[in-house]
Amino acid sequence: MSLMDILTIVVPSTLLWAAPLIFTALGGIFSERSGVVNIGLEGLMVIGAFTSIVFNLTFFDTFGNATPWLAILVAMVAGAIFSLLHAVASITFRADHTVSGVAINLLAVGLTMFLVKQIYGKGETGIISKGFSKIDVPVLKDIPVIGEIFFQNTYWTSFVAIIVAIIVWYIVYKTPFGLRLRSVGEHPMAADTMGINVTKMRYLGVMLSGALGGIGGAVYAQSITSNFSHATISGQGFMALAAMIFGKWHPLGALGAAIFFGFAQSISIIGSSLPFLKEIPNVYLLIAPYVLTILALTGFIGRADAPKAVGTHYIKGSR
Amino acid sequence: ACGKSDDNKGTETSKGGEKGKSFSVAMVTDVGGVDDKSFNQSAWEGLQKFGKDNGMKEGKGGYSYLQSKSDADYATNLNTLARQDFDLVYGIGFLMQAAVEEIAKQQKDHHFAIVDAEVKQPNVASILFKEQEAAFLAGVAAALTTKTNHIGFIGGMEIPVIERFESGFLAGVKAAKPDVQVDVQYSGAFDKAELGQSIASKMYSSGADVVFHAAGATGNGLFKEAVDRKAKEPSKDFWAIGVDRDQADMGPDVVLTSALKRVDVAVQDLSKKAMDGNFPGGEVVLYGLHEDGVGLAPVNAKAPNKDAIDKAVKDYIEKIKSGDLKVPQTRDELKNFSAK
Amino acid sequence: MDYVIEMLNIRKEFGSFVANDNITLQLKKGEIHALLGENGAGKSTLMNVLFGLYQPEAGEIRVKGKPVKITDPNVANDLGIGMVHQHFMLVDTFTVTENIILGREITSAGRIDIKKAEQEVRQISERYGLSVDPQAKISDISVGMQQRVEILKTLYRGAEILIFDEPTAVLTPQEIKELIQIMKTLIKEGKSIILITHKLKEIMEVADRCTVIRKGKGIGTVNVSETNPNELASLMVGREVVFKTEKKPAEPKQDVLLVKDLVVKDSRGVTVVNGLDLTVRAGEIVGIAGVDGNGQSELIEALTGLRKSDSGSIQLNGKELINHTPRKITESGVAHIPQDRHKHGLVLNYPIAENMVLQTYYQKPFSKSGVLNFKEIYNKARKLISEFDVRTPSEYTLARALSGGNQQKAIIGREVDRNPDLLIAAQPTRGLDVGAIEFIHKRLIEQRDHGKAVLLVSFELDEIMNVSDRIAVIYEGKIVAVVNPKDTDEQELGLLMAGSNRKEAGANV
Amino acid sequence: MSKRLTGILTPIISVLLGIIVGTIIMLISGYDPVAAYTALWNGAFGEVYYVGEVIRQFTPYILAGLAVAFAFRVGLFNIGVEGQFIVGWLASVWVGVAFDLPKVIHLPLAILAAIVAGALWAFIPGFLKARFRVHEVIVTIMLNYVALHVTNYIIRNVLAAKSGDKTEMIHESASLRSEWLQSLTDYSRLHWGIILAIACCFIMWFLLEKTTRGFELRAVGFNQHAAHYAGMNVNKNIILSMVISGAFAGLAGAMEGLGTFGYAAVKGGFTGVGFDGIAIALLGSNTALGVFFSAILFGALKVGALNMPLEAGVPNELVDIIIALIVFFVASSYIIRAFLDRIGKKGVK
Ligand SMILES: Nc1ncnc2c1ncn2[C@@H]1O[C@H](COP(=O)(O)OP(=O)(O)OP(=O)(O)O)[C@@H](O)[C@H]1O
Ligand SMILES: Nc1ncnc2c1ncn2[C@@H]1O[C@H](COP(=O)(O)OP(=O)(O)OP(=O)(O)O)[C@@H](O)[C@H]1O
Ligand SMILES: [Mg+2]
Ligand SMILES: [Mg+2]
Repeated sequence: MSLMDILTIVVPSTLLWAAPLIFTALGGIFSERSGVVNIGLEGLMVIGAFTSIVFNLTFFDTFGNATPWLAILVAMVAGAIFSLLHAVASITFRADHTVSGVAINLLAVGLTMFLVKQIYGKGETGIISKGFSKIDVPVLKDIPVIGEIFFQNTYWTSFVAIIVAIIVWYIVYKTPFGLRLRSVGEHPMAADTMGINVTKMRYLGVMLSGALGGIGGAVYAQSITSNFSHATISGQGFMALAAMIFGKWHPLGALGAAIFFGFAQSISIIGSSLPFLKEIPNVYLLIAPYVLTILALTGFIGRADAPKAVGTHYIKGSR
Repeated sequence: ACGKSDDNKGTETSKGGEKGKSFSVAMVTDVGGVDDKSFNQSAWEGLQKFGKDNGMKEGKGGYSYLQSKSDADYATNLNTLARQDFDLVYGIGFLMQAAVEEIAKQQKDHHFAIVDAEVKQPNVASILFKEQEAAFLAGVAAALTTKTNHIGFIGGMEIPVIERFESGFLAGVKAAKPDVQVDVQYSGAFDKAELGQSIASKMYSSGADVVFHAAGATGNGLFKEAVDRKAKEPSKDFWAIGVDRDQADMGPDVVLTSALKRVDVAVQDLSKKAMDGNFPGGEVVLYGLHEDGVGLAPVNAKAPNKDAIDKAVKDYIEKIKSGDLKVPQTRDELKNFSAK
Repeated sequence: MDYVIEMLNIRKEFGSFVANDNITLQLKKGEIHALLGENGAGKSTLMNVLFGLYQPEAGEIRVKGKPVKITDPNVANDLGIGMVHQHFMLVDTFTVTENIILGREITSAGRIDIKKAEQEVRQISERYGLSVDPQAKISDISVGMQQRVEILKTLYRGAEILIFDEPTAVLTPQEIKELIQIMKTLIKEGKSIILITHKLKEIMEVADRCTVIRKGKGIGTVNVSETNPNELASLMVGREVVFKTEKKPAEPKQDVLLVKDLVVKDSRGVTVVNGLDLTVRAGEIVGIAGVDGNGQSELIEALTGLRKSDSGSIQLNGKELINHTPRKITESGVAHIPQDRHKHGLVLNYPIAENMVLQTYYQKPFSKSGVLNFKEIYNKARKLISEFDVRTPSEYTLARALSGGNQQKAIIGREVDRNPDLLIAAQPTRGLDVGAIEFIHKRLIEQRDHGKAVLLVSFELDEIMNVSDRIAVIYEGKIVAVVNPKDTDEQELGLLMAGSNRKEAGANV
Repeated sequence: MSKRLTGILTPIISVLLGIIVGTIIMLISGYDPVAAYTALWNGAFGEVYYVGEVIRQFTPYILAGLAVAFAFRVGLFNIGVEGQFIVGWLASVWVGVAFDLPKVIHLPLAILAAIVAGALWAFIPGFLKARFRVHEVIVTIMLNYVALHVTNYIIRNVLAAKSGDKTEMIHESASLRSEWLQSLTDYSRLHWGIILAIACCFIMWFLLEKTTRGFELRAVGFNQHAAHYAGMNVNKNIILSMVISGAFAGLAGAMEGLGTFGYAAVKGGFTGVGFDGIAIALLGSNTALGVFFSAILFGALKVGALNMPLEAGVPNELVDIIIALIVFFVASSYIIRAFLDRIGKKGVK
């Protein structure tokens, strides 16, 4: 296989993998930047995947080809609403953020599977008839070399994810909202003395993580599995969490990390067809993405500093 | 609470109908649950059909199932069903082998059956399938469909069952068109659709135009990829072959056919035997083409060579049924296989 | 009489604890009004009530005669009240400008207009003589600078009334001078100031009036011009206070600590201790005077093993200790009262008792073959608590729950009790009230009199002058002069600390 | 109301609240809650067999919970218990299959192998954290996947009989099973591991609360700077805590390898025991005793749930929902405590 062949296979598949991780990791950034640890990302993706598939199955006849996009919006809303549980518990009820996140994960799986059984009378949904499908990006696809590698056989959602990452970066680093959000995650008492409503900012942070986690799940379900069952989301939320940390809580960092994960994963798949990797036992390719990530962290990333007040409760008047 | 003491089970439960109590049968699914679109679902459909045909009720004393939520639950579930006095309890899937063996040893007076694995106990019937025969036919169909002479095979995990699929499939391709190249790749999981999708993408990109999967839900990714590609380039061929049940619903334009594994047939058949007092305890019951236990789903009407395929498949079915052709079930056997 | 602020009969409870009991404070326009009281008297609490961080249980607040409800800091801001907090309220990872505009951002088209904001910050800082670099990150600037940022925050919000909660506790003498100048400028510009400080000298210097509170109760308000430090101190403590700690002349013996040519880098890799020589002898207190940031912290960290040294030699009683582990160094006879008691000195979530054995838990009798002996630990704790007058409900109380002064006493008790040959005390009285300071100084001198070597690092020139037997002036990572406190004055020290050499400073060795 | 009483009441109230909300969900969706809970109870305690199974189930839960809790106490979040559990499982089975030794040697050796395997697997994130400041959360997540694939590979290619998917049964001499225990519980898979698990609760408590090592570990967990200042070796303690945590997790794997299953099989996905360990540890507020009780609760709910579809026709996902709700309410115990305090005060007046 020529390098070009390899790239035209690896790049689109990298982007396909990365898209749900990017959305979800960006959600994680909103939450953790506001000071609320969110290991419930997995659960939020489950909610998003479930909602989008159910919506898609139910309303395809009504909305036609717009359905997957509408389903994303619905999943976004559902994710945001569901994340309210995490917000109420960890902000208002002063629950340990991690415990509450674990509960979110447990609850999401239990609830959605329960509902699937209620709605469909069986353990998984049917297959959606219209998900996100492969496209060639108009105009760009004709750029020599680059067009073929990056803009053919790819998915709109991947590009949306990249654009959203840039928007999130802009929001977090360039707008008053972002400044306030970060201040609340770094030093809530300082923010409070500046008249910023710490509780409100944190609720917003968590709900944005719910919204983006929901989108992540919806993108995953509608561009990859096409249905919803207990196995639809199996660890992607944790990978998104890892991408967020790997990316040092920075939107563009998370974008890079998610793409790196996708790349490592794709390489492990293409590997068996590459002459120099062919003889290697399959297991090495299977573990490659994970080992590469660890090596990358050890080698050039090193220490990642979380927002200082992440995981703490802000109780007015305490010292 | 649950109200039955444990010492008296010996005499009561051995043979169904004898004491005026009607025959009852139940199964334990593995973690996939009854709706895994694969053998759990198929087994449950078989059991439901058997129950309805014989006027049984769903639930205790009729037909029922328990779903396992982890490997550790198999034994508990099997035991629970035996304790509820079901006359025959199925363990569905090779994962349950050890659990069935263990519980069968404890509950010597109950009948058990295991699908996809062998348990050597006098009160256990082992149901095995000749997956290689179905896969062989799928291989024939694939070989006769490919224009690029390039085919893909996606396996779930490298376990004996999937090896039978692989060996049979490769043999079928070889028999129908010896010079076709087949890429074989295992995803390492039965529930990772994204892996299936990426592997399928790679296979199609590198020139394959027919891909067969034996990878459970991982295979969903194959269909997704094929449907996407077909939608984008309707003029080109992106065929996918399903497994276990007829997966035509996964993509009417791309599903060429499916290698059927009729767990439902096997379950009905064995339940019937047990009800009639002919429980084949301690035996391995093999279901192949001959027993209607495996087969090939109807070939897609849009397939260019449909007639030729149908004909070839029919011929091979005859040969296999008659014993003229023995389909290899391991990679070693495949090495020595020749279709003559 | 027109008061800009009147806090009348304020009562604030924390659970069953009454932090403010019927306190009244009235601030006139254009005055600097000092608020004085021991640690834990309730000063910060009262100011937090005024700033809207706490809601009082009873009492009334009037701003320019009008009764108001200050429900949160926004309301305070709108009423023109700004506060410079005792513990800075700055986001370390933000720039100066970002900290200042936080909550009142200047935007254009939804985006923070950082250029314009920086310009505005520059303007205000020039107007009030508070020069800062608007683009610097908070974590990169000195404490004095950080305080200016705090002041700018209030001015940016148009505060008319400024509350300073112990602003000088963390400043160097130069910075204090500058701050006092700033406060005077602010008054000239028509602002009114409430100033909390433990330093009577400062009150005497800048304040017009002073309200004294003791144990949550208001004692009264006096005109500063009609009082003196002694009266203020006894009002505050409720008894006579001795200021100048009495001590005999030192009788120094052999060298205990001998530092030669020490080179240490800070966390950013800049060499901050640069060929430093220092000797401390048994039976003397050597004070290190210097402006913050001249390598004091790194010197101490190197001496105690908390930081790697690049080269040089650190000898204790003739034994080389450079780059040994903290454990080795403590076991060799070094005790250390750390500068940051919350970060280094205490495990806040451990009971006081367990903090008392933080370095000795593995030794007999506190443990035997790896198993702790809690009876001995509690015995030791009780003994130290009573010996060092640590005010705590019990030895089981978490260290977190103690006031700063009592936390410091606990640390000093622990360190002194280990009977070290060398006691290193870094800013041991930072933020403490005069009573506590007196207590700690006595203990340091007591150690010296027992023949120990004491190394004292402080930004308080008063403290250095009062307590030390010799003063070593540190400047840019070197000891530039060693002087006898009797032969020098603050004036000269100040110049030395600013880098001029002894001759220019006009004295002789 | 006394602190201790509140402390006991809070989890009980949380469990009750979880059950109440579960009931409401059932009523809304048209199930019979009484039948469901009866089935749950019967499935967990209705027969002595099920009691045995519940104990069997919570044995590894205790250890997985301790593993998470131990790391937590030193300020580390070990999401990698799952992976350490899997390698411990495999190691114990490997020794159990490969050697033929007298039981007094074989069984301890197999257990030790699991402990060492889990400990080594956890050493990696500990070391990387101590040496390179790499966030342990990512490393442990990644190592979970590595453990899954590597153990599958070893089982398939090294241990399994001719391209099988499962090792042979361990030799009797390495088994934790006991005819006697099984006969006591009507042939459940109850095994001696429960004794080890309880012993480990004690070990964790003793180690953390009573020893100098525990003093250091806790100090590092609360305040690394102070620990460093006090002469403790922070990095060594970080590594050590991960290693001990991994040892507990590996031992949990031995419970499955030498007790429940007696073999190791190729796994299609994670077992979930390690992840349940997180919830169990947190529910037990990271103390040994707390972990013990929350593991019992989890074990009973999980085993009991299996019976719900058959006996009451209720999907057993409902139990997952209830467990999640209980975790939620325990997490939010601040609000419950505040409520109890209010009642307490009113009661006094
Ligand atoms: N949030 C709180 N909860 C409980 N007690 C508090 C709280 N804040 C302050 N206190 C207590 O109220 C008393 C007054 O504290 P405050 O901080 O006002 O003292 P202060 O006069 O400013 O002392 P210092 O000179 O040390 O700053 C102290 O005993 C303190 O322990
Ligand atoms: N139980 C103990 N009794 C007496 N001294 C001890 C004990 N444990 C440790 N020490 C002393 O503490 C110092 C360091 O001990 P050790 O070698 O155990 O620690 P280390 O490897 O540096 O790290 P750590 O302090 O974390 O164990 C040595 O000087 C040793 O004498
Ligand atoms: Mg104060
Ligand atoms: Mg103070």
